[in-house]
Amino acid sequence: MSLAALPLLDQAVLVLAAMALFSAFALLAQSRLLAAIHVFAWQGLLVAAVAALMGAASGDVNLYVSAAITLALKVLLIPWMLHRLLRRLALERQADPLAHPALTLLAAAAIVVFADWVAAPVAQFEHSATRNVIAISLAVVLLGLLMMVVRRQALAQVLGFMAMENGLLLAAVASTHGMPLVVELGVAFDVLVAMVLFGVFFLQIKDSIDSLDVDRLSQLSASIEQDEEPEPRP
Amino acid sequence: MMWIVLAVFTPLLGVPLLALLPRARVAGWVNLGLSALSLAGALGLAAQVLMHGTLAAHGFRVDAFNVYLVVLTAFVGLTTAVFSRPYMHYVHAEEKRVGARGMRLYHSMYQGFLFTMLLALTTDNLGILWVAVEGATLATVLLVSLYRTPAAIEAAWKYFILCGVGIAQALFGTVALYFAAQHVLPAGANGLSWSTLYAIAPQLEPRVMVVAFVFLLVGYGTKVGLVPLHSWLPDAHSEGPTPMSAVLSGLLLNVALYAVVRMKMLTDAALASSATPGLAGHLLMGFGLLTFLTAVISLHRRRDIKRLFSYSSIEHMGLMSFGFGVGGPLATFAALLHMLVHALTKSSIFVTVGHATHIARTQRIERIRGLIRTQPAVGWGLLLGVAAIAGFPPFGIFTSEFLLLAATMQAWPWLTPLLVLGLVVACAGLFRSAQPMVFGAAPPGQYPVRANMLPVALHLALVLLLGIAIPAALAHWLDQATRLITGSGLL
Amino acid sequence: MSAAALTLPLAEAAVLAALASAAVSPLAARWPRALSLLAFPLLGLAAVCALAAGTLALGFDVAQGAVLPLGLPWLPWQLSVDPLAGVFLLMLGAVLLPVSVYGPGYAREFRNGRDSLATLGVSTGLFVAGMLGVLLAADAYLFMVAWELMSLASYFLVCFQHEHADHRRAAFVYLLLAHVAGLLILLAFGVLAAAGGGFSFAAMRAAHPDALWAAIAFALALAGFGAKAGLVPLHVWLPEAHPAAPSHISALMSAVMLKVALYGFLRVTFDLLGVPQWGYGVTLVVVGSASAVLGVLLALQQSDLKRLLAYSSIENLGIVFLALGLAQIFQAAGHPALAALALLAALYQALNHALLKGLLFLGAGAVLHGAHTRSLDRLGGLLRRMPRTGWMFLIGCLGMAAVPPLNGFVSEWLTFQAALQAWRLHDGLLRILVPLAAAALALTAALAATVFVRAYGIAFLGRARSRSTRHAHEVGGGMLAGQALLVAGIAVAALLPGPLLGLLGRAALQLTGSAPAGTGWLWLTPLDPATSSYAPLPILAVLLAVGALGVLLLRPRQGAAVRRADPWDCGYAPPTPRMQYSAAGFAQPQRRVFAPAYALRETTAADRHEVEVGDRTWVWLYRPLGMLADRAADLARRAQAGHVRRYLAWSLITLLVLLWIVS
Amino acid sequence: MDRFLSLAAALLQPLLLLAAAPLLAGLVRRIKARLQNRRGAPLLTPYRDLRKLFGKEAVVARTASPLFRAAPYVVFAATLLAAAALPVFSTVLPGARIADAIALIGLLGLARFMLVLAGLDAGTPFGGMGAAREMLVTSFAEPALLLVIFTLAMTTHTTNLAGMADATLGGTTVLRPSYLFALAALLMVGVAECGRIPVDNPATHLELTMIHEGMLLEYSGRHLALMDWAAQLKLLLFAMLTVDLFLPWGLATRADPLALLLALPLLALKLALLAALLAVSETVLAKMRVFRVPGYLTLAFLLALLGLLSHVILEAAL
Repeated sequence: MSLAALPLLDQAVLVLAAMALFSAFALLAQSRLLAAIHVFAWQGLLVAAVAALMGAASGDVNLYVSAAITLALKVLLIPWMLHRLLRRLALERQADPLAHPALTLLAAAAIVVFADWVAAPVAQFEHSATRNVIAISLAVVLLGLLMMVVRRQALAQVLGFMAMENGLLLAAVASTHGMPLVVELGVAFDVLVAMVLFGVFFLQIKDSIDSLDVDRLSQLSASIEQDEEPEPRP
Repeated sequence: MMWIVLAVFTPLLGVPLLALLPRARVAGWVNLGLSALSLAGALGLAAQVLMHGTLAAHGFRVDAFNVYLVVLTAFVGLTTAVFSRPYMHYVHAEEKRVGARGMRLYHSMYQGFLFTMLLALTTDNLGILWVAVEGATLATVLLVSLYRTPAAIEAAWKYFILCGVGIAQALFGTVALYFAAQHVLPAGANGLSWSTLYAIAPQLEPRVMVVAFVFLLVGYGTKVGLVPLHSWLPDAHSEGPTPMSAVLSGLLLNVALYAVVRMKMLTDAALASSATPGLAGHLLMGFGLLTFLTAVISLHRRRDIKRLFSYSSIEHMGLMSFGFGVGGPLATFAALLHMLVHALTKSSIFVTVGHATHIARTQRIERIRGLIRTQPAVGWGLLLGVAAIAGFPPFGIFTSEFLLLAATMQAWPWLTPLLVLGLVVACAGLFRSAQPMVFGAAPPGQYPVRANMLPVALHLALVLLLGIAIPAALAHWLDQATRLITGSGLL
Repeated sequence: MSAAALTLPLAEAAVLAALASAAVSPLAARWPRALSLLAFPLLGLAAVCALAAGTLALGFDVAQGAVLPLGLPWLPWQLSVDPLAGVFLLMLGAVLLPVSVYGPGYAREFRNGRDSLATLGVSTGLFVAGMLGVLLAADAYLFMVAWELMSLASYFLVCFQHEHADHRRAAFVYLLLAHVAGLLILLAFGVLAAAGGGFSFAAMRAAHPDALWAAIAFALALAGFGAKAGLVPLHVWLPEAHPAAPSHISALMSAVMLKVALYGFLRVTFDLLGVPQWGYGVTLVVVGSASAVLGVLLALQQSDLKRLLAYSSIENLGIVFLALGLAQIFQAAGHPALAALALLAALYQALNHALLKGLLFLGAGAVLHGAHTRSLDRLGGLLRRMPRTGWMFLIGCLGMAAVPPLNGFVSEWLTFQAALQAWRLHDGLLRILVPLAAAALALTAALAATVFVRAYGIAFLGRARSRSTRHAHEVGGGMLAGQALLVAGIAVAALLPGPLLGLLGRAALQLTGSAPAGTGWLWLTPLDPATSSYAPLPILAVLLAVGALGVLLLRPRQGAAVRRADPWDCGYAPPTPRMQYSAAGFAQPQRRVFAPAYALRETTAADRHEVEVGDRTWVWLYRPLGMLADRAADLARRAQAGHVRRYLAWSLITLLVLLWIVS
Repeated sequence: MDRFLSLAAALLQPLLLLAAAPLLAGLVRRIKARLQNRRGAPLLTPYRDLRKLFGKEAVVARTASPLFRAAPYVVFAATLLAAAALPVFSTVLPGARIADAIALIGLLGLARFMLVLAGLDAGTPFGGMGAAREMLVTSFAEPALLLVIFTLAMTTHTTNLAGMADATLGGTTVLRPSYLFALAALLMVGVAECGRIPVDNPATHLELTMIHEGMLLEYSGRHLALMDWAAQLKLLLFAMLTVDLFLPWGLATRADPLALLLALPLLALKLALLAALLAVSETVLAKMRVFRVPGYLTLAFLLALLGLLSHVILEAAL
């Protein structure tokens, strides 16, 4: 069916999903951590909005709940925590430029195409208009993973991880109108705990290697295990 | 039902309790007691299932497949607790590597880990399963970095990130599964209940199931330690406290594999009528073989004793995945048995390794020498453990490998040479490291430590028993599980 | 119930006795005498039971089976005993009994050492139990369990004195090759089971895999059992492991364990695999000849007494497999009688080797015990210091040199007789190959004589080459009694081949469907009197008669007219022990002639010339393999580079690739 | 009558050989002397030597063990027994059954084993030297000899010497290439085994060149006598072997007195011819250096192998 034939709500959903995808790109490209956090918050907001709109479209209470959870968690709580960490670690000005921006974005684009190709068979027997959102969400997940691969900042990696979570949420919302409540809660709880732990780790890493550059976390590489001693334990 | 509660939620009770308990010495005992309670519950549960068959209620499902894993988990949890009490006391009081807060964290998280494991095994809801497995990561990740050394922190970070990512992929798979289910199920039905899904599996949309399975495989496979997703495993094993390594190898990997197999069952059923019926099995086989071969090579020229044995865990996980992938009653039976014996053997080995590292005061293999002179019990424990893990009869691992080879010889004869080659390389790698540690003259200034070899003796005795004669009840369970997974049994 | 019905119970009793011996040994940790008072007597009991069971099984030609409530639910352990097993039970008992008599004396010197007696006892018991289990197993699973138990226990025995680095190395090599062998055998059974649809030997016997799979099974069995039996090129563990173990264990390993491997091979190839192929025979003949020649050539160059014996074991097993090859060829060509003859030759050779090598290893143990060295270049003149051991060792050497009237000659003679029937074959290739094999055998025999002349002459004759040897002392009664028992066994095998072959004939009958004729008690005429005949008793009688006559006639007229004088020194300084021919010097000519067979390293310093004779298979086969493994390990390690981002990349790539595959 | 005669003959055969052995040695020596334009010792000298030695007291090295004194008797007995296996004038005598060629070689092996041990026993350099060289010789010569036997056994389908001779006599005389090779090999081996030029020199007095004599260096008196006699017997034995295997004509195939009586002079003639042949070869050849001996023996082994192969390829196929 053509886009025009869709009800307004669905059109809005598609638009928001597209913006979510764009936010994923932005997150990937954004080198300044502070800005990246903001982008991440926006992405969360978009996902929450999608959930809410679909709830409105389908009248499924479940979706409102997940929208609320997302809003609370991804838009408010986690960005706030990241902010605090940023300040405590004095990283506000910290930038984490990509090694090969052009290449990365190219790869990202390729991944989007791939995601669409993979999701096509999955989507094609779903009859709701929002089926292609599945492809988008898959793309967001993969882009999050890509971000974790290309970013050297631990904090950026966490953002990538959270972005993947967003993608998952998007998928759940778009394809299945949300998971059962208990699962939603469980996932949210896990994400929250994970975030707390991340915070703990930032501090630990910071005072162990005095930076958050994950590439410097490589003394366990087996080649070292082969030849030299690890430094004596305190 | 009460048995389930006793088995699963006793540890949950332990989490806050031990977190608040100030006295480390007492905490050790409490930890032990709770594990014992949980084991009692598990045994009761087992008896119940043995008598009344599959038990599914209140979102739990305990059938032949997971009941023996529940017992195993509770058992290993207990024996490891027995070991960890003196061990952690030594670390805390003698070595001063962990403070009082650390000890509280340790004991509380130990129970938390057990809880997640048991929950993951007993739940019927795939979503909860996911939550539990993720919870297991969260519970253990802080324990890996318990010693706060840079290496430990690094290991924990890798563990955290990689497993987090993997588990996220698994969630996507779960969502896809749910998505597929929703198109078959009437509204309101719980599309994540495994029982429900299994009932309607043949109608699930193959194309969706394939994608879902890939995500689930990669996701849970990361936790199983399938190559090339295994990188976190040696680090986490080698840097965490030894009891953690024992339960990680003995339990976590098993539970992850359990999840994968459950998903495979659904996928197989869904793909039965499609163009590629054996796809899930083939993927699993491929992963298993790759894992196995990579791991056996990595067993050579190791310097860190715990890394050595973590690679051996990877190797055996590969074998099990291969076995489940081959499918068919014989291979599946072998893989199920292998899960059991490997868990027992490997945890006993890690217990011994813990003592060995205390004797030699290092994890560097070339500095551990002449254990059999310094402390014969530890030396023999290590030697026999290694012999068992290398697949020498009359230990049980030989039995499962024997069956696995036989099954492969029937189904994929041309793959057997690879397996055999791998087993030989593994044996060589293990013994070329283990033999010098056990035999030879002891270096000066190496003294025996207070070691509790009871868990080791117990585990090895069980493995020996399984190698000589499998008890009827267990055989029955395994056979039921085989029926469940492959549709046909052996007995 | 009749005596025959007792066969299997007796065999089981033997196993139980061995296990009991293992079970009581831990007492030795507190109470050292437990070993000599409990463990070894129990082993002796096991030996007696095995002897009885073997004799009954052969005598009454019984075939009994039983099922144990152990093993897998659908695959319980099955036992059975038949003439073939009987032969090897006989061998096991015949060697184990002397060992159990000899053992206490030998183990006594470990008592105040640091090596735990308990380990020794437990491992020995399990080792014996494993070997018995292999002989009794009637299904592949129990067979493998017993087999690997045997390997594992003997591994512990090899690294019993583990403070010597070379013992540890030997143990490692041994364990590794044992594992390889075990897995290959497992595969062989796997093939047979896949064809027969069951792991019980009965099922395998019933089934007939197609030619390709049968050939694969044969190759796997040959490699697996051959590795354990020390066939070239899988023999390298043997000369390392046998010297490392305590001597009475070396005797068991060399005399019995290798035979157990032989048993397994016979069981699989001749019994389970069924259809004989001349191709198998040719393979066996070639491998056997190669092992025999290489084994004896290397034995010739050893300066360590026990290593020398170990290499000679390789040679003997080579001869056995050569004879098996002949049997296979004749069977395939439709001459069951000749096949039976060749098979008998092989079995008799195995029996003789068991007795002789048992005796020689016990003797070597006595030498080690008395002179505290195994190196020929430090021994000498022991015959005068340890006369009893010396004379018994001489008997062993004569037997190994295969001269009449000893038993070694009988089996060699039988093998020749079988080979000389090659003219009955029609295939041209075989007609050439078999005589060639006979030629190789002839060469081997001659060189074997050289090996043992050298060993005996250097170690027991001449003059002591070191202080410890000069003060060597005769060993105690138990150790002598052990050797004496073996000498008795050898005498029987040497002088009454007829009756013995009559017994072994039952096994030949079972495997080839025909038993050779004419095995009377005096004249041995395996084919027909016109063709060939051999009678050891008259030969011995005449020898003794002539000898006695000579002594009688030449008795000096007045008193004992034997004057003692210094040896001839060509008028220069009187010869010193250092001027004697050294072990290396004695074998120097052969070293020159057969140089290609050795990996030689000669170093000539100002005053001394040193030669190291290595085994080429190490250089050609094993070192490269080891390096390969390490290379691969380094490669795998490089993949584990330690960067979390790379790991994440792996995860992403895997995901994408899989998705691509399935879509 | 017949039985008694044949039994007597059976016992007679080895004794006859024993008696004739020194004569053959003396004959060879004599002919050699003549070829070198010397008068040489009378034929019976070897007998006199033996008698003299038996009379003398025996001196034994201090370093020697009891084996040293036992060895001569074993060597002598074994050689005699080996000789007893040879049919001298008839193939149908009782005791022909023990005439097994392989057993014969085995008995020679026994004799050599003890001889070499005795050589090593005194612990002198020369004994060891002789022993080592002897073993080198035999480790090629014995297989070659066995191969010769195999060649004939494959042709005549028996390893019984009498049987072989019978088969050769019974069949029509054919010219077999394998026999030529075998004969050549046998002669070369015989020369080597009996320690004759060019392998060894029985008459040498320089210790460094000795093989057989080197081992006997410590012996004296009756022991030496036994050893020497055994050596002479061995020479005769190889001569007889050549005769019986390759030119048995004249050997009685029935046990009647006439045939037996006829056999004897024929045999003497053949032996004399062989002795002459040996003498000539020893005169024209020079003793080769020890480390060239393996080459010589390998040639013998090769010839024997060729004999066997040419039998398999050329003759058996017919």
